[in-house]
Parts: sequence; C-alpha cells; structure tokens
Amino acid sequence: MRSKESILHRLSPGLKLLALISLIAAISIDVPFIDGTLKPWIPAFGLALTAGLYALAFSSVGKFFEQLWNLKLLILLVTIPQLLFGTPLPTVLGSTVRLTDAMLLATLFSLTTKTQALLDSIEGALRSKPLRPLVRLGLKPETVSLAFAMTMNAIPMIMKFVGQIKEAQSARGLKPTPVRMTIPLLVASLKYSDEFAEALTARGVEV
Amino acid sequence: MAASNKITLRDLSRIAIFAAIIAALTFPGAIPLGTGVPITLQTLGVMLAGVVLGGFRGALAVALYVVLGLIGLPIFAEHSSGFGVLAGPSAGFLLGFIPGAFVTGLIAHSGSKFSVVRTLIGSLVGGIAVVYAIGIPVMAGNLQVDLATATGYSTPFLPGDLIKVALTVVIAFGLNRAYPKAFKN
Amino acid sequence: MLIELDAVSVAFEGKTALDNVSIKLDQQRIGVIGLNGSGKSTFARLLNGLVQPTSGTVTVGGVNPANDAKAARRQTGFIFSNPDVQIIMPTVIEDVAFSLRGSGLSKDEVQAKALAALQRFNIQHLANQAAHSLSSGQKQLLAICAILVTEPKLIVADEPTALLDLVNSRRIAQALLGELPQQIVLVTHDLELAAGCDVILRFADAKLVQVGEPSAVIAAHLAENLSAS
Amino acid sequence: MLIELDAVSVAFEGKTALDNVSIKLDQQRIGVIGLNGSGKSTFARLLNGLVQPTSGTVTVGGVNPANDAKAARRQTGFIFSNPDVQIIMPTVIEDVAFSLRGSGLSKDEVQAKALAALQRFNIQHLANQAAHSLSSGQKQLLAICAILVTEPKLIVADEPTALLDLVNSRRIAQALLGELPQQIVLVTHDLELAAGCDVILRFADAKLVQVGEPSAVIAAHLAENLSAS
Ligand SMILES: Nc1ncnc2c1ncn2[C@@H]1O[C@H](COP(=O)(O)OP(=O)(O)OP(=O)(O)O)[C@@H](O)[C@H]1O
Ligand SMILES: Nc1ncnc2c1ncn2[C@@H]1O[C@H](COP(=O)(O)OP(=O)(O)OP(=O)(O)O)[C@@H](O)[C@H]1O
Ligand SMILES: O=C(O)CCCC[C@@H]1SC[C@@H]2NC(=O)N[C@@H]21
Ligand SMILES: [Mg+2]
Ligand SMILES: [Mg+2]
Repeated sequence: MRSKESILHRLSPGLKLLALISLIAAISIDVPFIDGTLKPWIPAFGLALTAGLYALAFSSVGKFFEQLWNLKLLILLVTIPQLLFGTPLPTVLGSTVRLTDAMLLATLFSLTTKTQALLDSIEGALRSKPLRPLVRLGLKPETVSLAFAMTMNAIPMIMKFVGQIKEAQSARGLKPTPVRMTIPLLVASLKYSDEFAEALTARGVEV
Repeated sequence: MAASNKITLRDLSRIAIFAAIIAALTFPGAIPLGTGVPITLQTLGVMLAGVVLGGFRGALAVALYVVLGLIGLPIFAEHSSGFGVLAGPSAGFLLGFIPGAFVTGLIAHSGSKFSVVRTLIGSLVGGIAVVYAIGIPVMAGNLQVDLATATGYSTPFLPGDLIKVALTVVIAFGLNRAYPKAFKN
Repeated sequence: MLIELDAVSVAFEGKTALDNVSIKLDQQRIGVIGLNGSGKSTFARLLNGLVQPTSGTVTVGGVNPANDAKAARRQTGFIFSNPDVQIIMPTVIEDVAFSLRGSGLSKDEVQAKALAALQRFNIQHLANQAAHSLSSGQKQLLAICAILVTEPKLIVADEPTALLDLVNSRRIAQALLGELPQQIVLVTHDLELAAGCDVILRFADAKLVQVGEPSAVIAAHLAENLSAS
Repeated sequence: MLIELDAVSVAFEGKTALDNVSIKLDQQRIGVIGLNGSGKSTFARLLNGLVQPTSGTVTVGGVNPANDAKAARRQTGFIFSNPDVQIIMPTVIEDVAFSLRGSGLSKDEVQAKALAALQRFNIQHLANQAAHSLSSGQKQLLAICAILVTEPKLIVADEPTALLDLVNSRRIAQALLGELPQQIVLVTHDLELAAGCDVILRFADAKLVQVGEPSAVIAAHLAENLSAS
C-alpha cells in the first residue's frame, strides 16, 4: 500500500464535486444520436476515462474492477429487461455503460474524499459569496457543521441506549422487539438530546 | 401545535437525534430484493421524525441524515454511502424521505393535540405515498425502465411499509401516554 | 440460594473483564464494590445469564444461567442504574402488571397484585401516571415493584442509587437491604450503602481480590485507592 | 466576583422551583446542598442565564444573566453531571478547541491552548482519542478542560461527581476545590465534598433555608432529613 496520496485525493472537494457533476452530465447527453447514427464508443470512452482516473487515484486499475464487480447485479438488472423487450443491443449497451459510469465516478469521489474534508468544504462553501443568500435565510455555516457533529455524536449514544434497553428487557424475561424497544429509546434519546442542548447553551453556542 | 419555523438549540439537538435514529435503523440490516432497493426500516424513522418533531423539523432531520450519508457515513441501506447512490435505483426513495417526513408531520401535527387518526393518515400519505411518488419515477429513470416496471419492482415494499405505518401509530400512541413531553417543541 | 462461581472468566473481544473467579455465596445481603471497569457489572450479569462465561461455570440455586436463561431470569430480578431503560409500559400500573403476563392470573388479580406492590412502597397514588414522567427515585421504586410481583428469589441491583439523591438513595437502600425478604446482590460505589451488607466482594482489574466482612473490605478498598492521591 | 440574588423566584408551568431567594456571596468555594427537587439546579442555572427568574434580579460580577446571557456565559463555565452530554466534537482535542471558536486565535494558537489545558490535568496523551471512548472520569476532566480554555471567572458545577467512582470523584473534587484559581459554585449530594467549601447554601422546598459554615449546615441537613427514617 502506498501512503502517498494522489492528486485526486488532494484536490479540493468543491472542485472535485464540480468536475464530477460535469463529467456525469457529459456522458449523460445522448451524443450517439446527435447526427442520427449510433456512436456507442462515446460512453465507452467515458468508461475508459473513469478507469484512467481510478488508476491515477490508486496507481492501479484494480480498484476500478473491484467497484465494477460491486455493480454486477445492477448491470444485469438494467440490461436483461431491456433485452427481453427487444431494445437494440447498441442502445442497451450505451445506456448501461452510462449508468455504470455515473455510479463509478460518484464512488470515486467518495473514495478519494475524507468526510472531514467534505464537512469543512461544505462549511466553507456556505461562507462563500454565491451561497450568502442561504446564510441570510438562516442557514448559518456554524449551525450546519454543528448539526453534523451532533448527529455523529448521537449515533454511538443511540447504540448505547439500544444496548441498555435490550439488556433491561431481557432481564425482565422479555424478547426485545422493535415496538417495545422504540418507546424507551425515544424517551432516553429525547432526554439526552434536551440535556445536550442545555450543555451547548452553557458553552455559549448559539444558533 | 402549529410551531414556528425558528430553530432553537433544543430543536437542533432533537433534529440531530432523529437523524441518528434513522441511521441506527439501518444497522439491523436490510432484505435485498435483487432490484437494488432493499426492504429497510428507514421509513419507520422517517415517519417517526415527522410524527414526533412535526413537518418542518422532521424534514430537517431527514435532510441531515441524507446529507451525512451522501458525504460518506455508511448509514444508507446495507451500510452503503456516498454520492454514487444518487445515480442508483434507490436515489428517489432517499430524496423522497425529506418531503415524506414533512408531509407526515404536517398532517400528524395539524390538530391541537395528539391524534391516532391524524398520525395514521400522516404516515400513510407522507411515509408511503410521497416517498413512492418520488422513489418510483427516479428508479425508472436511473434504471432506464418504464414506470410500470419500476412500480412492479416496488410493490414488494408495500406490506412492509404498511406494517411500519402501523408500528409508527402504536409507538406514537404509547409515547404519548408514557412521555407526552416528547411531542412538545 | 447458593451462588457458585467455579473458575469463571469472561472476555469481551479479547479483553478480560473477569479473570478466573471462584466463590460460593449464600448470604442474604451481598455487596459488590470496586473501581470503574473492575468487573462488578460483569459479575452481576453472569447471575441471570445477561453475560455468559467464556470459561468456567456459574450456578445460582442449582440453575446454570448459561444453559437455562429462562429459569435464571424467573428466579432473578435485575435492577439497573438508568431508570429510563427499565420501563416497558406507558403507565405505572401497566408496567407492574406487565410483569405478570403469562402468569395465568385473571385481569383483576393482576391489577390487585400490581397495586399491592405499589402500596408496599407507598406509591399507589402514582398508579395511573405516565411512567416516564416520574422522578428518578420514583422510577427506581417502580422498577423494584415491577420485579417484586414476579416473586423472584434473588434480586441483583447494579448501582441502583447512582442517579438518586440522599433521601431517595436511602429509600431504595432501605427497601433493598432492610425490607425485602429476598436474597440481594448489590453493586455500588456508595460505601456507606455497601456497609449494610452481610458480606462484600471487592473486584480490581477483573479479579476478585477480597471477600469478607464489610468494614474490613471497605477499609482495604479505601487504603488501596486513596493512598496515591 | 460578587453573586447577588435579590428576591428571586422561579416558577415552571405554575410550579415554584425557587421561592423568594435573596443572598450575596463572594466566597471562593460555594457549596449547594438540598434534596431532589429542592431548587439547587435552578439556582445554579440562574447564574449563567440557563434559567430566568420569574421575578427578582440576579447579578453576577455586575452582569445580569437575564439581560445579557452572552456576557454571563463568557464569564461562567458550567459543568453538568452527565459526562456524555457535554461532548460536542469527535476527538478530545477538537472538543477543547471548539470552545475557542470565534476567539480570533489562529489555528496553531487554538491547538496550543487546547493542548495546554489537557496538560494541566495530565490527559494530553488522550488528545487524539475519540471523546466518546473515554471513561466517565476522563470525560468530566475533558469537560473541565473545555471550559478552562475560555478563562471563565466563575465555574458552576451541578453534581459533577454523581456518576463517578471513588477515585474519579476525588480527582474531580481535587481539581475543582483544590487546584483551580476560579471561584466555584458546587452543587452536590456528596456531603464530604461539600464539607470542603468555604460556605454552604442549603435549599429545601424551593427555599434557601440556611447559609453558613459547612459543618453547621451539613449537621442541620442530616438532622432534618435522616430523623424520619
Ligand atoms: N459488552 C461489553 N463489550 C466490551 N467490553 C465490555 C463489555 N462490558 C464490559 N466490558 C469491559 O469489561 C471490563 C469490566 O466492565 P464492567 O462493566 O464489569 O465494570 P464495572 O466494575 O461494572 O465498572 P463501572 O463501575 O464503570 O460500572 C471493562 O473494561 C469494560 O470496558
Ligand atoms: N425545566 C423545568 N420544567 C418544569 N419543572 C422544572 C424544570 N426544572 C425544574 N423543575 C422543577 O422545579 C423544582 C426544582 O428543581 P431543581 O432541578 O432545581 O431541583 P434540584 O434541587 O436540582 O433537584 P435534584 O437533586 O433532583 O437535581 C422541581 O420540582 C422540578 O421538578
Ligand atoms: O439506499 C437507501 O438507503 C435507500 C433505500 C430505500 C428503501 C425504500 S424506502 C421505501 C421502500 N420501503 C422499503 O422497505 N424499502 C424501500
Ligand atoms: Mg458497572
Ligand atoms: Mg439538580
């Protein structure tokens, strides 16, 4: 494993997202039909480009094929019904390749972007000029990142409550079922959440 | 119960908690159907968010959940995550969760106190109708099949989702008796 | 009842929580003390099968909780420190009555028995209140009532007073150590409370390091843990 | 700082939580005791504006928290009993650094200050750990660090040791009463802990019933509440 991060890893998440959206848009245009003749090599070229990007990110195309393999069911699901309905093969190939390519590109983005970096750039984007109207509508950058942090904190707390409730119910000779567990879970979670809000207020946090 | 749209820290905390609850509902697992969209417990969380928090706050909780999943937390069905799902067959369901919780809450909170009937109607309309109305067409689009086929792919969800509506009503009814403060914003 | 642990070890994900514990206990009031993470809760949970030994055997009144969790849970009531997680039904009386489901009693008998349990601790006036709106002390009393109606032979309480104030702690302590005829295992950080037991087990670093008369065990605990500071 | 309450009453939904309390305090270590529901937490929360008086005025160091909550929160740090609810950020150092957001300091300065706060309690080795994986005692120390970096003049702690074991309680008590230069208001059920204060306020039934020298107030508290049982 190479520890050095690729240029794709280091690219700012905002730019990467923009590039991703434009690439997906580009391969989604029905280029093959522009002049009336089929050119399925255009989406195929897109796929090759994506493989190249994976190679750039992970210094081998192994990861590309790994992700492609993950999509096998989806690919079958998209192709088989169309073939059964008699859609011409090049059209089917074109559309399948396009969907596959879009999924692979979006996954590449996720694979090369740390969640924290993405959180930071969301906060940064909200501070930027174009998005200032959103801020004026009340969507403060600090509030958004605070909400992210709070949710990530809350997930382990919820799992802790689930464990305690399961235990308490089995101790009473009860098989914990979703309904039985959910009411105490909601009560414990809401109380935790209200106490948490108070502690935040005491630390001078405002929304 | 017509609550204002001004978000306090206490609201924000409850919104975060419900986003986390929906995430936690994906941990027990999912039943794959071979269509790329499995049977999951997420809609239970979506309906509860609307019923407990009300439309506006409930929708924010679900939006928070969706965004966190999109940016990489493995909290979507079958521990998936990332922007990739937006190109996949379940994209519309995920996005539909947001208006789904909104409509659920709007209907459930439309009276001045807790009502089983409004909770039931809210969950049916918001948690099923709205979610499917967005989920099925997007599925058709992303899988490049026609609407009828996508609807066919989605009918196996109905029994499970109806059970989840029933669960929502039973849970909300119990919660209102055990801890009525839960519904006060 | 005889509580017997024979060379019991428990590990969670490779981490030892209880290390080769052997002991026989038949006292009525059994206290358990030790620092955070020393293995107290693990010991308590072994007694009704909430935790299973990685090696060794546990026997409680002739029942092995690892083999017959159902029988173990019938004869053992468990009280946790978090009062919120123990409540199952919406109102106080329903929650107590719930313990009697499947007992074959008629509805009226169940109601009467549940009410009698509440009366015992003088909280019958709360019968129809929303269970989650009670104070923490009242919730712990409710938890005790909900357990008592099933007439367990042993009650295991894992820090039942941790979230309570002085008066409520005393109330629960008095109920557990003073009033109940059952055998009690009481895990606690409150050394005053532990002092009221017949025998105390002291855990440290997953080991049972001392068993004996309360004053001696408490003195050793204080000496060992406060000398450093 | 001078803490001054002038004829302060607080009611929640018609229920009186604090009844006509007037007092002036400038001691360094102020203890607060009383039974569940007697009004201790309500008193503590008045000092930084988490609760507002229904009538009367509160002044802390010249600031009225009801009018200027921001200033009140800047000068007052608050510590709660539940260690879990006080952690905001994923890792220890980030959580301490979070307190310094909007302080105008550079990233490096924030990092250095946060690390210095951890060093003070010898927990700098935990800096990059997940905050939720800490033990309860470590979480309370973290909560204290997260407050100290903002350099408050007053620290209010509402039962900070309630959920801790012996060793951790002592550690926190030593930090609060022994080491910190700040003025401290300490709400506690632990009478031993309260005994270490300069003055104790005793609440009962929403009233401030006694203010004075620790041993006298504690004796009166015990006499009043344990005689019945
Ligand atoms: N379910 C579990 N999974 C993993 N580790 C566990 C689990 N339960 C306990 N442990 C670990 O086992 C050890 C003993 O825990 P135990 O809960 O028995 O301690 P304790 O004496 O009850 O402590 P406390 O005073 O904090 O309640 C600890 O290190 C704890 O982290
Ligand atoms: N937010 C609130 N809403 C309604 N009632 C409240 C609220 N906070 C406190 N009370 C009530 O006010 C009274 C005083 O409560 P307070 O929390 O000050 O007591 P306390 O002395 O801190 O008790 P404890 O030892 O249980 O912490 C209690 O009867 C309590 O039920
Ligand atoms: O990828 C995801 O996380 C979204 C899965 C969506 C599942 C949908 S929601 C409505 C319908 N009911 C189910 O049980 N599953 C689908
Ligand atoms: Mg324990
Ligand atoms: Mg209090």
